[in-house]
Amino acid sequence: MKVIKHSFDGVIVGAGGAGLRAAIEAAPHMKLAVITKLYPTRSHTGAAQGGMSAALANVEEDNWNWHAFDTVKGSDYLADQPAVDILCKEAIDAVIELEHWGLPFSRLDNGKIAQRRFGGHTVKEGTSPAFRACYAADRTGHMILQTLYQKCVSMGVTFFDEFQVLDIKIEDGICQGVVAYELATGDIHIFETRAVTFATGGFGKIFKVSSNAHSLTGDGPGILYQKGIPLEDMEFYQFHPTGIYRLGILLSEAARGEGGILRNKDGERFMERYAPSIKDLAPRDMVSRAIATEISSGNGAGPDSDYVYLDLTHLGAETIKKKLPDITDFVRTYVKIEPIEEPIPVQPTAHYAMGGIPTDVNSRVLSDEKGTVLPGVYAAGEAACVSVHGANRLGTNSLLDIVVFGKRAGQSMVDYVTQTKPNQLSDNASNDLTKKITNLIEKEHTNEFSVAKIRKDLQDSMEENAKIFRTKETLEKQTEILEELRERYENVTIYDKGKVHNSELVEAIELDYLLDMSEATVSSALARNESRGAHSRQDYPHRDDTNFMKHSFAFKNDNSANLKYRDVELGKYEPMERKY
Amino acid sequence: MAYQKIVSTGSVYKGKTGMWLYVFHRVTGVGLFGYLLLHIISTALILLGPEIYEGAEAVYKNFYFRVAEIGLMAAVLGHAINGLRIITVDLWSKGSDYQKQLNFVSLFIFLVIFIPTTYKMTTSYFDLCLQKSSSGTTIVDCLIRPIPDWK
Amino acid sequence: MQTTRTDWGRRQPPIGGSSFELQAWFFMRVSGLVLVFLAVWHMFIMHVFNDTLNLDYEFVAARWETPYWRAFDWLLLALSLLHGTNGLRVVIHDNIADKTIKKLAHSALYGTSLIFFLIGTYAIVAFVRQV
Amino acid sequence: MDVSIKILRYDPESDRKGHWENYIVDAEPEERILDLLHKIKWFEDGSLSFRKSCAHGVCGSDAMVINGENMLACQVLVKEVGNSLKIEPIRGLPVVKDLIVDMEPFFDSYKKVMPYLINEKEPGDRERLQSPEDRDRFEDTTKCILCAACTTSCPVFWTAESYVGPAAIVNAHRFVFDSRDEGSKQRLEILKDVNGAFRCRTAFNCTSACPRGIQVTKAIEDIKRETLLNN
Ligand SMILES: Cc1cc2nc3c(=O)[nH]c(=O)nc-3n(C[C@H](O)[C@H](O)[C@H](O)COP(=O)(O)OP(=O)(O)OC[C@H]3O[C@@H](n4cnc5c(N)ncnc54)[C@H](O)[C@@H]3O)c2cc1C
Ligand code: HEM
Ligand code: SF4
Ligand code: F3S
Ligand code: FES
Repeated sequence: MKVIKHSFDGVIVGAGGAGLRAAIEAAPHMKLAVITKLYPTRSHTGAAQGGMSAALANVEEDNWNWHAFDTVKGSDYLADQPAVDILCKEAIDAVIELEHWGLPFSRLDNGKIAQRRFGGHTVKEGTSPAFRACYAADRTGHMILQTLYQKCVSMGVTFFDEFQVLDIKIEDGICQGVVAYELATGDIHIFETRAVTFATGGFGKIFKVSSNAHSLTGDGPGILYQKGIPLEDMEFYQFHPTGIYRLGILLSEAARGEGGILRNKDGERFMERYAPSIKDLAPRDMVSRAIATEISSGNGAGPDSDYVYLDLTHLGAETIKKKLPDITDFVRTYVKIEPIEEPIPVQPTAHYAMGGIPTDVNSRVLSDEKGTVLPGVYAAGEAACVSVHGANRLGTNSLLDIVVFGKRAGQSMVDYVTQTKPNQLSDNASNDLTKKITNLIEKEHTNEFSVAKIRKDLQDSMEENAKIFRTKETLEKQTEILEELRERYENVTIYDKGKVHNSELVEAIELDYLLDMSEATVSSALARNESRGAHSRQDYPHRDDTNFMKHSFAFKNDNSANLKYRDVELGKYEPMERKY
Repeated sequence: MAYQKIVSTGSVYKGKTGMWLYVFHRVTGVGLFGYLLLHIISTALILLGPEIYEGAEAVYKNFYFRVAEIGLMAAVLGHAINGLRIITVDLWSKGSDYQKQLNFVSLFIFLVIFIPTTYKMTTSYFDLCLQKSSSGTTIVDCLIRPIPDWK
Repeated sequence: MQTTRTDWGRRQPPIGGSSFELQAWFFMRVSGLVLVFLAVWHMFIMHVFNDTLNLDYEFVAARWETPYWRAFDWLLLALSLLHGTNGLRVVIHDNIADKTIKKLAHSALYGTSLIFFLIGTYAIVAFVRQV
Repeated sequence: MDVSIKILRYDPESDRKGHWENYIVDAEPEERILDLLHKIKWFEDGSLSFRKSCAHGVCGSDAMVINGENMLACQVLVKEVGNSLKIEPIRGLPVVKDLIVDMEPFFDSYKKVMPYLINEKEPGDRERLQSPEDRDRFEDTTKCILCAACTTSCPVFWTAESYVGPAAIVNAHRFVFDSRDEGSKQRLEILKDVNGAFRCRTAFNCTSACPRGIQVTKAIEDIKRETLLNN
């Protein structure tokens, strides 16, 4: 296997919104490389639809404190409030900055950036739904991704496209570089560097029905987890209420923000029962649970009574065409119904990881629950956990998260690189990875231990046992299944032995990360004996602030995880019951 | 290491009308240019006097060449009308919105002009042939031989 | 593949490029429009209003009595040659990748067109009725 | 139902040129072509290579020729194309392996048209204003996901890779008609080149191929006219 060595001051892994934003910040100040396993514009940020919140007050009175209040309340009080303050305060400049770089936001008649309503966002701390989400039709994420990439092109940022990072080198607790695999040739590349930012996105592929891309396999968190870095708040995984039935393709909350209504098989607007004041615009965890409850109590539609309807028929063709063109096209393409005339079958879909690599507010990675900083390693975006989303993320706050904390990751890299000297990384830094790959290539293929079979069993079982509602029994059952899958994984084999675009090989390695993510998720969920935000234990249906106002930190340990905890950083908002 | 890359050689691309019109326009354009060169030569022969000029023209006086002339007419008309369509798409800002309609209209105009023209060119060939040949010449003679006994 | 900035940077605005391609493109439309009258009219005169079977020395000679028809035919010659040559220039550019062969093909095309233009022009200008 | 799929495959490590391979897959009419490719890759022949990510037509990874036309494999359902399929890599870009082509020439063309907002004026600390009408002017071309379906469906591009291609022009259009941008002159200058917008022969294949429904030819025509009027 050919090994090629590169030397950079800083490396960013991932070219989604978070990675690109960090690159824009860091590139002018150092020799920087952005490594990405997909072409940058293929990143899943491009799939985000609805919007990005900031208290611009373009439509009505608004201020960032209300935004912070909503975020904290939406998080079920698990978010760290100082971090939330940063998020909501810097949101305004972040949006303006994107506009200055060319992002084509939709506009109001007076020429200002248009804003729409979104789940969980209110004015005056809960009085009524707020117009806070800045948007570009229903392809806000696409525009953010394009704009950031365009900015990088104009700056001449160096990209390594279709290179997959598969290892990090940390010596004496200090980052030394990363090792990547070039998909087009099978060559190994060692990147000698002092500062590395992980912005690898989420890991929704641990579930069967998911809005996430095939590429979202938790590589960044997985790489660090295997080096002994903990993962924070892994039990909190968000299920979006409106995925297209069976496919999981997302129909943005913007559909409800524009007035869409959820109905059960009888046509009843059931959210009136669950959240009387903001109804369909309640936060995602509540709406998803409401749908799951409707379905389990026999109110679901369809032959298997396993979906509900998203009704847009009363919005009118004009609104739909102007404001929700893409998602209605998805419905036409994949369900073959006309959303202007018929309600759409939807079910909750795995969507967003609140948990991930623990970082401080400057995006520096923490190596333990006490807050020890791991020098030279940063994380941002969905891969990271700051935590601003706590137990449940509000819609639109993730696009905000990636730009606000992506920028901070870039700044932290600059600070670190200017204070340290270039390092040396030995040529055998790639040995671990080379061994892993040789191992996979040399093992003879048997169908029984194919990547796809193990992954399918993983996704099916996670869907069954660790989705919206969990109990001690289902989680223990899943722990056993995971042990068995881990054993099977030890023997995993691949059929393709080639060097050029051997995606089977890559999928085999990604499966390792998927198993890691699942193990951390299930272990953390099993230990949290309460229901909070997206984590909902039927055997512990209430929030328990006395015992669980704390973040979990999962450390890798064979087939499960060791758990430690850190107290939530509180602020002005006192925990109270979440009612909408 | 750089591996060899190849150029995909698959089946024919199933383009829509636009692609085939592009092919048509190119083929007729190149064909017309070729014909133009021939035509310049044969016309220039007129400098050499009536015998040579008419001798050269005589080669054309048969039914096969009439068919070719109808083909030439089709090429000129087709290229011209399609050219007008392209110009419309290029210079009228709404042109590309009505691409399908324009294709249809072009075809229609082409047929409206081409069908009567073909009719005229065919009947006039036989009329002239019979008229200018000695009596007893039949249509079949006109069809299979250079015009018999041209007067 | 690794990509770094090459020549697309914002600091090297490529101002002052040649407008030849634009002009050629526009010329194709304008000459096309004029050719609709010249070429199609010519075709109709020769093939519909008259019949090429009747085409003889006398016919041409009679037509070229008037300078008007000489001008008409010369314009047709010039425009269709130019239009066709430019069309073929593009066809060659599209279909021949090799730079040298492309150059050769282009030169051959321009040479041919020029010779035929001269022949045609000479015929139209120098023609005098012999009988 | 059984679907028979013929795939044009190429393995640079063992092939000198491509070869066709047949597969029979059991599929539902509602499944995506991408799902069928996955079935082959995951359960039959792990060496089949193709790009994919989002699986719902927004990332632009999986443009390929399906039954003679460019499409995104994740955007077409079995019932739309029938149970006999022929799948090939997109044309005009060098094939690296199976359905994967070298995208570098494509992205180089994209980068040539300066696809970023150019405005040297100090924007102040609030957003620049733009009327909804001005915003609508370039709405269509903002949808581009750089999937290359258009460029690789263009007959001019097949014979001449030097042509920048419709995708690059679409992305120039995105900025040329943005009222906030001041770089149109430079972009039009670039597109005036022999390999620029005037190489388009209005074949409209690009427009039918675009999975985002962008009126690609219209955008190219807008650029041609804009260049003409500004010259
Ligand atoms: C369908 C959908 C709709 C959404 N809508 C909204 C919304 O309206 N509002 C909102 O705020 N949020 C929304 N979200 C959430 C939000 O879009 C994502 O959380 C966010 O975009 C994640 O960005 P990121 O930069 O962290 O990661 P991504 O954009 O996923 O990028 C990950 C990058 O990492 C690279 N990468 C991964 N692994 C490796 C590796 N091993 N080596 C090299 N590179 C690697 C990938 O190539 C990619 O470039 C939505 C999410 C989905 C799925
Ligand atoms: C009768 C009226 C004519 C009209 C309206 C016309 C119009 C056009 C137009 C608009 C084009 C440009 C096509 C494009 O850019 O896609 C074109 C191309 C061309 N024309 Fe004509 N033309 C006419 C006559 C002729 C004649 C008489 C010839 C032969 C000498 C000719 C030869 C060509 C050639 C070779 C091309 C290039 C084709 C290509 O690039 O694919 N045209 N014509
Ligand atoms: S214009 Fe359409 S077909 Fe072309 S690259 Fe963009 S999205 Fe793909
Ligand atoms: S297919 Fe090609 S020729 Fe023009 S209209 Fe589209 S770019
Ligand atoms: S996989 Fe993303 S467009 Fe098809």
